[in-house]
Amino acid sequence: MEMEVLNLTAVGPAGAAFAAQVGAEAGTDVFSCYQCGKCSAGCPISYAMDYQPRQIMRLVQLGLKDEALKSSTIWLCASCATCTTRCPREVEIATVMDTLRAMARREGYPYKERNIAAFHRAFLNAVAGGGRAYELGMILSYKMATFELIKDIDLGLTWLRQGKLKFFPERIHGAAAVRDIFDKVREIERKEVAAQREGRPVAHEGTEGHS
Amino acid sequence: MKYAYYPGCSLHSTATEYEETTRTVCATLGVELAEIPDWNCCGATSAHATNHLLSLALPARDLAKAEQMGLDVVAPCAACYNRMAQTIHETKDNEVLRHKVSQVIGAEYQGTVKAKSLLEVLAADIGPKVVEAKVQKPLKGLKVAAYYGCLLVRPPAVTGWDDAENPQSMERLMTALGAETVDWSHKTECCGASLTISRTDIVAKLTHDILDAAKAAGADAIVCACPMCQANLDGRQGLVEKTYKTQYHLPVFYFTQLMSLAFGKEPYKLGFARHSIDPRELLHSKEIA
Amino acid sequence: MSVNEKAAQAAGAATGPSTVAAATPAPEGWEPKIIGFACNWCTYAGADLAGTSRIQYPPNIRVIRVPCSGRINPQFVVRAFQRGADGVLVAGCHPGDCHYSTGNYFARRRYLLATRFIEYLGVEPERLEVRWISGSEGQKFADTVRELTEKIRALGPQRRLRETL
Amino acid sequence: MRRVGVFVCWCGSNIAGMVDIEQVKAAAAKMPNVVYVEDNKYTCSEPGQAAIQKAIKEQNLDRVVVAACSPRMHENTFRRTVSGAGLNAYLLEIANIREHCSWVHPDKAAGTKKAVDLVRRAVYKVAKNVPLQRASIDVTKKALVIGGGIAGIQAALDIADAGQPVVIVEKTPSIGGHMAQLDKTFPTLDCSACILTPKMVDAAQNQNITLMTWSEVEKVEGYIGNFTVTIRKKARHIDTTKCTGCGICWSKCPAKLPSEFDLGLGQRKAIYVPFPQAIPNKPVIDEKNCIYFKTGKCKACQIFCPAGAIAFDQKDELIEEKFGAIIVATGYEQWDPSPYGEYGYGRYKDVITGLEFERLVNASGPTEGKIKRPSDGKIPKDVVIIQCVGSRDEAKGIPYCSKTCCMYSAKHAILLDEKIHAHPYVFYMDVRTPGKGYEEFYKRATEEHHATYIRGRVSKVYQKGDKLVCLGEDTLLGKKVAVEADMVILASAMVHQPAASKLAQTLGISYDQNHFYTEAHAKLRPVETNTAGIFLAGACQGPKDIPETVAQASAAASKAIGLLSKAKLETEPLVAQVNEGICSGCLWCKPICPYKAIDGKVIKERIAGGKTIERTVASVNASLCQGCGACTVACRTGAMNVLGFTNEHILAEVDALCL
Repeated sequence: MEMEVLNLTAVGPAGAAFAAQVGAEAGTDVFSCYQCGKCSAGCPISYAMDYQPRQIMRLVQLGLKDEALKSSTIWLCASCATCTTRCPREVEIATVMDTLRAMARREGYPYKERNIAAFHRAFLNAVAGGGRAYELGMILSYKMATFELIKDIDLGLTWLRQGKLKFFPERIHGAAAVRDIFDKVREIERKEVAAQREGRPVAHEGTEGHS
Repeated sequence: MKYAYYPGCSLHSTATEYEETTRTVCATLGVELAEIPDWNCCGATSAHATNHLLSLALPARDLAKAEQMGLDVVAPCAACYNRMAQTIHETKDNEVLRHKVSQVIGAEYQGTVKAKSLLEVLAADIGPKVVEAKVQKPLKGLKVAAYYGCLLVRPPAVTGWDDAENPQSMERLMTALGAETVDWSHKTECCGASLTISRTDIVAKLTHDILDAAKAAGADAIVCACPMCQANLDGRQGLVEKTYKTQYHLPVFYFTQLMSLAFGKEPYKLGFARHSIDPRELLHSKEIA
Repeated sequence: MSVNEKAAQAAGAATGPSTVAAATPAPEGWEPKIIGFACNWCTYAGADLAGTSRIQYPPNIRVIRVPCSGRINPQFVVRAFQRGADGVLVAGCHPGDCHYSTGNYFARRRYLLATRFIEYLGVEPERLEVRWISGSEGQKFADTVRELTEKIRALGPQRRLRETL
Repeated sequence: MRRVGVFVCWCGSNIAGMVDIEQVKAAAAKMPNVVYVEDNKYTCSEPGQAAIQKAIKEQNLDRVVVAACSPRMHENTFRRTVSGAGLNAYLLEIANIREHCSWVHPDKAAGTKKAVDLVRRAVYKVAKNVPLQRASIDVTKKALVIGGGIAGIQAALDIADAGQPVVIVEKTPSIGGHMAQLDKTFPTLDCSACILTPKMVDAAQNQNITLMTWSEVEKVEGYIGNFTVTIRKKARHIDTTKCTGCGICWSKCPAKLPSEFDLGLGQRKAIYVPFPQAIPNKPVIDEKNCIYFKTGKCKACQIFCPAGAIAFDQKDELIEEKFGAIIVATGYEQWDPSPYGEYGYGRYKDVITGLEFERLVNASGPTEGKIKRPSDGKIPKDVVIIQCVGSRDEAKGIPYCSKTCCMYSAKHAILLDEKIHAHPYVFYMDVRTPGKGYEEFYKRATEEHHATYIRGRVSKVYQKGDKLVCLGEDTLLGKKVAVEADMVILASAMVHQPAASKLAQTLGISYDQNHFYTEAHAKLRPVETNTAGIFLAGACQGPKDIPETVAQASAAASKAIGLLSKAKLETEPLVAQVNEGICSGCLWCKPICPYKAIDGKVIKERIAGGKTIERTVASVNASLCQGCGACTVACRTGAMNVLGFTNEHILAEVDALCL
């Protein structure tokens, strides 16, 4: 592969704005990172990532938005917070991963890990539908989305037999209220994205009073 | 001692044995559990992987209900506990955010209650001394590896009730029950729970590393405090053995199952039949059950 | 009348409407008169360096040498305005570089307040400039004087506190 | 009515080319109090100075203004000039019409106008000047050195060699400090003991040096040249005049304890000398752990002592002594890496600190210099060294770089290869080797000793079988790496002594947020403190290696020698002064003073009706005051002033310039 040259001056103010936005939304100072690699070293999943968690922090610092948001890393992160716990500069790396993932979804970046995204969608659809997670329905809808029909069939059948999976979802009385939470959140997000597109400032709750 | 009880979705599906033994243990130790009426899912990893506000709003609806009950929340599931603790942590000194969350859930969330994991309640608030006094059948000869996973003790700024690198509360409980604990390296490593369906290959590797370390430390079994961890370490153990061409046969208990057993409860009521790796053989061999 | 009494009088005079006096046209040939207070160790040396380096700047400033910016009593500033100065520069070592280790920190705090105080008295706060200029910053001293002179020129003569003698 | 003479200098064409001298003279002649005006081509030249002196005498001048170059240039010159003519040196002011005028303003008319203003400023100011006298104070010709490590020893030797008496106060039973614990020293790899112990012996034998080990500074009063220090001589329970250091007592003592000197890797007795080369080679009894002190029985040491030197009933003594100068050389502590749960220090025996490794590799250490790992005595093959443990870590440790770890880690890597052919793996973030021969030393570690340097912080150390697995990222590769080590060395940070802040308060010196003592000026006064007469040496001021410590110790010593060599100290008269009549005694000035020169004092005052009352007023110690004037602004009654820069002076200058 030809060595790609990243033109850092071409990143310009948009890059700086991206770094600032990630920091504000995650409530952490991304420029505190001094690239020691302790996060990557402790990450149980870094072996499967295209960029190390440390490298994601670097991409954010340099404002290389596309590289960061197209990475598999942000989807593979299992949110175990080992990185955050051990970071000598108190950077909340796991929260940065959350932020980048939400940003990628919001801004329509293609998911590098389609299955993981599909799983989260299936899970949340189940919650939005009945107020609680419903494993069987969720797994089925995930399988429909990913065409992974055969995988895990053994375990699924065992769990059904052991009574670990229910045939019908639990629906709570407040299902409508939970549905409403999803709707409101989506509405707020839609407005914020629109505001951002028009270059209006978006107030990030992460910037205030967050320790 | 009374808590607002938040079982979480798993305890109503894949982890009913955790739910049942939680109730048994709490009844024995005089911890009253008042289930939060009409609770909803905390959103788990999927919510905070998707939308920050959603990840706070879902637990906040449950916390607001607990506020109405005037009780602190106890959650047996590590993931549920972590989401609730995170919500409390982030909104604690941030009135703007708390107000936004309240608007989204259509109810006033004030941030007045605490959230605790069941392990914290039993190991710290009740304590090993009280537990020991209730033991009728000590778990003599049983060597367990206490597994905390990631969400119980991390990040320390949010959890903070036990050491993030070498927690000891489950060990203290197990010792009180008469069991032996092993000092091992992977007690807070992540099992990859949220990827169990979508990237089973990764989960298999992480689970393999954990099982390997437990076995190497000489454990007969693993004891945990999280339905995700249990589902992976127990449910995926067969897959790991096949993938890595190895044999572990390590039963994975909920700590409440072992507490119930030591408290003299009937073994057949503790849901051992629902485990993928049947622990009864091991318990028989140690003459515990 | 003591310094204290003068300041009290000035403060009393300003308890009325504290609006800044409407700019009246400057008299013909008016030149801004600027008083500078400079610490001996940094800024005075910086001004000397501007001299030895022959860096030219407007002749409107008159420097008073003090041991440390921490020595500069805000009453001196008020007195300068009372006596008809159009602008005042307070300057010392950079924070952390004070010859007396902490004097400029006191100065920094005092002049945050002093700027608001003169504003309260009805003087445009831009007339008081607080700068950190080291002994090696001759150019910075010259630039500061140039900028301040132009700023004061644009503001016009200071009449608010000027005593009618 | 004053009689002021104004002397306007041409400075060749430097001033005269840009300022109309005649106009300045004419204007000056009309200024208040001015009775005489003269101009000179070069006022600073000998004829120029002679002209001033002549005018003072002939014109009976009582004040002089020289309008010339910057006062930073020739103020002292002209002070000598006027005092040579019998006038007080402080009855002089300079108008800076060169640097601040002729050299920067090309417009001659405007420049001349400004020059007139500047002369007027000086004329107004000088009218307020009063004669000031330099005071002189006595100097006690003896120095106190606090801390008997290499910094304290070096400073004491230098002072003693200059012929001045010096006392070293050391809190442990022996001098030597951390350097005595080290094995080899970078970058030359000479043995630490070989270069340190001769110095220890020199210190012990030098006629001018008094060693007070097992002693601590309790109280410090007074000021430069005249400190009164109370030293607690802790009970050693040994009559040192009788003890010969034969060692029978500690060989017979039954109480075994972990040795502090060996960092717990070896043992000592309850009666002990910390290490074989200790100076003085006389033991102490550790009261807390001595069986006799605990139970009233045993006395084995007393029974076997051939000299009859054991003195159980010895008590602490308080000794008061006077000193002219104090050098603080209290050193550092190694940071305890326990907060790093992920590295397993304390959990795994074979995870040790850098200083512990020094004891392991030291021939007089617990393993007699054989590098055996603590858990099972096995000789390690693969050793991981983790740098920046505690350093540069705001979350768990300290924010700063400890400066020495890169070099001592390279040294450890070299020693591991040299002594046991172990393979060193060094995890680092940056390798920092500024210092003579340092980069070359690091190069040797990598090239000759094949140390594997990996750029990245280790995230976790865990036991796997009898190996310690170290997980890191090779950040240069962007890949996660694991090293299965037999032993792990944590290059732990250098931090302040636990009691550093307490001693600072006793001495009245300041310390920074990391509890290192603050030097008077980071660049220009690196060994002085803000308290005159107290100097700093070594790592108590910040992390330092041996060469730097020794250099600073000699620098501090030369400052102390300079001070002690004076018969009397002359004090600058431009200091703060209290008008006790209007001082309200609020003492707001006291905390503002960076030199702790202000204190309250009680005065008696007769009030109306003949009654005498007592009240508190501020009092300035002129020997400590440096004349910064911060106190004057804090003074609410205007009682505080700085001589030479009084409120009246400055207001007069403002008035003069605004006319």
